[in-house]
Amino acid sequence: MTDRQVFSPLRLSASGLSCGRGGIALSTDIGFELANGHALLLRGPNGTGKTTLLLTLAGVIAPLAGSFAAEGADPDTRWLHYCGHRNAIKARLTVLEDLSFWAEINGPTGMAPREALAEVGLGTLDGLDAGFLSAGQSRRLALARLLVSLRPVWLLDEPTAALDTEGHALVTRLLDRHLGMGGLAIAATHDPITLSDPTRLGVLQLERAP
Amino acid sequence: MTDRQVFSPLRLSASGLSCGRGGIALSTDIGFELANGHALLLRGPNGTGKTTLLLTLAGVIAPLAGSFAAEGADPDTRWLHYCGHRNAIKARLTVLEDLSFWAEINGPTGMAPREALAEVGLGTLDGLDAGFLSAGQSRRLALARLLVSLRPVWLLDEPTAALDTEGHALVTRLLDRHLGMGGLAIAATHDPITLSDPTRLGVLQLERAP
Amino acid sequence: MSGFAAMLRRELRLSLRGGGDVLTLVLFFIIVGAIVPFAVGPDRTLLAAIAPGIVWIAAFLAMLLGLERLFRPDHEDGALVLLRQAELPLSAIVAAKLIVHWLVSAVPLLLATPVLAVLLAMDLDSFGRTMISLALGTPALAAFGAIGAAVTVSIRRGGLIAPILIAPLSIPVLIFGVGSITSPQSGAATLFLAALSLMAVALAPFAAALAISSAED
Amino acid sequence: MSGFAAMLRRELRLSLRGGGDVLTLVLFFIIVGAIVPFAVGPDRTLLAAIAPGIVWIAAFLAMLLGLERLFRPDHEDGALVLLRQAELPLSAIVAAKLIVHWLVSAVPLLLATPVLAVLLAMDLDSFGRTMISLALGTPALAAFGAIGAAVTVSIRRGGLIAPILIAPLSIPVLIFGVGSITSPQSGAATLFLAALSLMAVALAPFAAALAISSAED
Amino acid sequence: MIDLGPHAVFIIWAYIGVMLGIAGLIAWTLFDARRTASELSRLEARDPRRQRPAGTTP
Amino acid sequence: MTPDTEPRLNWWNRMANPGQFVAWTTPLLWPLVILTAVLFVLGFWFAFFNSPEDYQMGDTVRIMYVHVPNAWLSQFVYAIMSVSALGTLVWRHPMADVSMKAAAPLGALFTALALFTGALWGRPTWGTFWEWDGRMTSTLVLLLIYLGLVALWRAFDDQLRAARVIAVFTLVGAINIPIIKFSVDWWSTLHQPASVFRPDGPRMPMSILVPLFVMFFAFTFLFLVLHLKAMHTEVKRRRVMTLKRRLAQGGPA
Ligand code: HEM
Ligand SMILES: Nc1ncnc2c1ncn2[C@@H]1O[C@H](COP(=O)(O)OP(=O)(O)OP(=O)(O)O)[C@@H](O)[C@H]1O
Ligand SMILES: Nc1ncnc2c1ncn2[C@@H]1O[C@H](COP(=O)(O)OP(=O)(O)OP(=O)(O)O)[C@@H](O)[C@H]1O
Ligand SMILES: [Mg+2]
Ligand SMILES: [Mg+2]
Repeated sequence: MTDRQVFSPLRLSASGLSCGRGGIALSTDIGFELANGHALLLRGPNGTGKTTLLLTLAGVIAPLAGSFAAEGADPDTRWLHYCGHRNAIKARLTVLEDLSFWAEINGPTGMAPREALAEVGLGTLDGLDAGFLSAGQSRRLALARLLVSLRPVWLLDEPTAALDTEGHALVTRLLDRHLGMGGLAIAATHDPITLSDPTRLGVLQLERAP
Repeated sequence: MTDRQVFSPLRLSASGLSCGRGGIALSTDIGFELANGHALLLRGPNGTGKTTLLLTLAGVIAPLAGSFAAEGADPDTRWLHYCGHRNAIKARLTVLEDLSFWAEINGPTGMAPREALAEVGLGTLDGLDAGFLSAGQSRRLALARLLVSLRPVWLLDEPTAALDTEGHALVTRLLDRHLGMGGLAIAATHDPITLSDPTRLGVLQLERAP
Repeated sequence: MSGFAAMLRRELRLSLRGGGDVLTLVLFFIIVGAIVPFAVGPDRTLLAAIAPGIVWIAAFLAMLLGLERLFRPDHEDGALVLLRQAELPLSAIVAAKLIVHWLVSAVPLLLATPVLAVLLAMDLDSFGRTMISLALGTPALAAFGAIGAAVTVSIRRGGLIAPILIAPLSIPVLIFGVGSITSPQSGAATLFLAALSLMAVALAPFAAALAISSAED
Repeated sequence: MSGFAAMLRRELRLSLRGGGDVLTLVLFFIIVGAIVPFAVGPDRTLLAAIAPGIVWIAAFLAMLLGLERLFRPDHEDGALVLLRQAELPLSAIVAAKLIVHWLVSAVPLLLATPVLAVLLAMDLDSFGRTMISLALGTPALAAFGAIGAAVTVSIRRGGLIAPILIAPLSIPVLIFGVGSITSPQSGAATLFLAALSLMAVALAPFAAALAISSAED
Repeated sequence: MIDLGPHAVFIIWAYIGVMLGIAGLIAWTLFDARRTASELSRLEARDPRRQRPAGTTP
Repeated sequence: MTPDTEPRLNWWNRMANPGQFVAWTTPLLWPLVILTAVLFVLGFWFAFFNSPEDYQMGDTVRIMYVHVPNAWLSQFVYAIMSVSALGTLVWRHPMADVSMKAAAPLGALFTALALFTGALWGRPTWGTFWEWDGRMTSTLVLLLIYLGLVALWRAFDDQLRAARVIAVFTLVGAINIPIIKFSVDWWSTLHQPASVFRPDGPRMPMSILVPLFVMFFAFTFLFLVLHLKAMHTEVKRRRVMTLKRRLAQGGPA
């Protein structure tokens, strides 16, 4: 676990952000600041708009109001990884092929695909048809995608879904290392997440809209 | 929470059961006995075949060897509910319509649909298009389906997936009541499950096949 | 019985509500019929000669391609596994789906046939016969189609597989269907068509239910 | 550039591997062509007269119906959101998909055309022209189709909606395609066909990328 | 009305068709407007957060 | 974007606010309705009582007074839709979405009526209801495009998110329609037997032109009125959908 700073200084800041679906605001007036090496945990009951907020930050849904900016981000490259509910895994490609594809299309700037597979505990399954993976294994493959291309910001939607206890530890380890390298992360989860350095972790509690 | 026995005596027993996918055994020589009012928790790392075992018990996948029987079950009616990874929720039906449909097709022997919705915390969402539910809300609707038709055996695959803490409590409450009524349950989950009466709960640990 | 009614109601709702599925299928039918002149030329006598065949082919394709929506959505969201374990027998479920499929695909096609008749310069007599033969023949197409859809439901990205499986089986329907419009022994062809439909509709729910319940997961 | 190659490789693998998708489309093409004699009767001169049109209609339908697999699977499993955020621009991704779509759907159709030519009693000369016109026209069909597929990708149970949207827009392709086989000024038609293909292929990746990235989730 | 000649049927049907089409369109437009307006007022009456003047968007 | 940040509302911004748009254009409705009604009464009077029969087509020329306006509208409405689509894509103007959606079914109906009246005109003049003539055929294709657009709108679960995507398709159609027109002309002159009689109407007499123009304006204003009304309804429908979801979402917490 090298703690060298890989990512250049970056500051995520949202202010007065209001996001929602189909014109209805789910969460209003969200504001946060996030700097290198820090993570933000989105918490809140089911249906309060955690997924919606993450999609808004990822630029897939337009915000209803307010602003979200990344100061210091290189405008020519993509600076965020989104890892959503769905794992984006293709049956008919082997596990290794699937991962290598994403590495190449996003730039193979991170770990080598095989290494990443070993890291998430799928080292022995590299030749398996990815459609046959169990729920938890699919999730691990989706996480491996974050490792093969280096991007400073991770947006994670329930990263620990379907993972066993070893998988929970894996997520903690990955997050620890990413933050150690100067990365940033925003994660929505219902599970407890503990980092080795708790000061790196902020919490944003979403409430049911009034 | 009525503790009257609703279900007639039923005994699930598996012996020498071996199940797997595509001809490869994942878990072999599984044996257990389960009587009214008891639940079995399937535990094991990702990819050890919990989902496969549940599907085998539900009769969707044929077992590779061994036997599974329900002594005392009425052969003329269905005696099990399967609640899998996927929620079987239809966009374009409202939440209430979706639930009422399952109530009618399985026999409206349990709670009234509205009551069940209130029970799982979707009481106010009854008129919403079910396709718009968030991940956790969908899971709650899937759980409500278990309530509207009474069947003695519940097979649950990660019932707490995507649920918030209140949702975890909900699953515990539903299980408690079901067992209290003399029901049986087999659940695969990575989350801790605690019942009000821990003696009702057995654990079956699956290991990675050698 | 209330389960059967609930199934009918659900399928009708899913097909009619907001989806525009019905409109889509009708448009597909009309488009297939209407592009033929672009391909074979606008000669009216030629068009009139092949018109009954064109209308039948358009109906054939529309019915077969509408199959996708019969079981696949239910398979993909996990509902099919639950339907297999419903109190209502699977064959009754299939029968309900079949009825609704016919109502929302064949009936609109019948209503749209006059448009094609005008475009393809059909005369009044063969137009009338076409309507009758379509009304008698589409149940058979729906029934054969249901079997094909059931067999292919567990294939990922099945798409066109069901139509190509079913098309060869349904060629008799096409032959008798066109025969009952154009052939000199159209009476006999009509009779055969009706018999075919009856038989297919009676058998399909059981065959399709069998196919679905023998598929694993 | 290596991203583009990776995209091509992935799409090729997905289409060719085990799936039988290619075979399905070819069979659909042949079936559409082959049911025509059943529907319009086995009159050889009539068949020969309409043969180029039939082949083109079969190709038209096969290309449009094969569209489903262009973006929908990626949308459904969540890959499309990630592709929108790939380092490789979305229009390049669409272009790669388009190229592969053409390779795995149009090329096999071309290879299967001789079968239809025999079934439909085509003579050698028009067979040759048919091959050329299909080769020149199918890129335009694929390109228009890609736009339709992109517009409809976020529609649940989209099914036939992309084909019915795109079919009217593609009528020029059909007209010039058949024209380049049968018409006296077939040279002009061939030229137009090629121009249409060029233009459509050049514009489609951008239009489709725009449609995909303006859809929310 | 003046004499429409031998093809009166076609002329009359053309006008009848157009009028039916237009009348149907007008009727539908009005019906849709009424329906939507009444639904809107029904919902607005139920909406607890409605203190804004009519017509402003959130 | 937000009106609050803008001290003065110019008309453009006022139009961009759906509620303001409705408030601003509602007073226009009644005058337009009256104008349309007057034009129609006048038009019908001309059409049936005050115009001669054509020396060639006899009384069937009276079909022209309903045919040509509908045929013109079929193209005009698509133009309106294309401009609205540009508004949606380029300026993200909220009323452009609404205008685009409201116009599609209107365009489909006018196109269908053009086809219908044309067919009824064709029967006495050419002896058939339908001929694969260039103009008729491209009108048919236009109808299919309209219907496709209507089906497309209906197919989206979420109307609010459909507009931009549909705008892309509308514009692709707008580029393509001239090509379709050209190709269809090319195709039918290629095969068309010369028997088809087309009254390309050079130098129509005033007695025919006047009723034609009156009807032409009557139909155009009818479209404008209906379009405006449908836009108002659409604005309300969007509010209904939003409110429904908000109420469904637990309403007061
Ligand atoms: C279904 C059949 C028909 C269709 C779809 C059709 C379509 C059209 C269209 C698109 C226009 C152009 C309108 C404009 O741009 O302002 C038009 C104009 C016209 N049509 Fe038709 N038409 C049909 C049948 C006929 C028939 C049968 C006649 C008469 C025998 C006819 C006579 C005219 C005349 C006189 C004009 C206006 C003058 C002109 O622009 O040349 N149409 N029609
Ligand atoms: N259709 C299939 N064909 C072949 N192998 C399969 C198939 N589906 C799953 N498998 C394999 O079966 C194994 C067990 O899968 P299963 O889904 O039962 O695991 P699980 O215990 O439920 O895991 P998780 O905790 O991740 O949900 C996996 O290793 C997977 O690779
Ligand atoms: N397409 C949509 N249109 C309208 N409303 C939607 C849509 N998708 C989701 N919603 C609504 O938005 C709300 C928030 O959904 P979201 O998925 O963001 O919640 P979440 O916080 O991620 O919940 P969970 O913990 O269950 O995953 C839900 O109440 C849902 O009903
Ligand atoms: Mg969520
Ligand atoms: Mg599992």
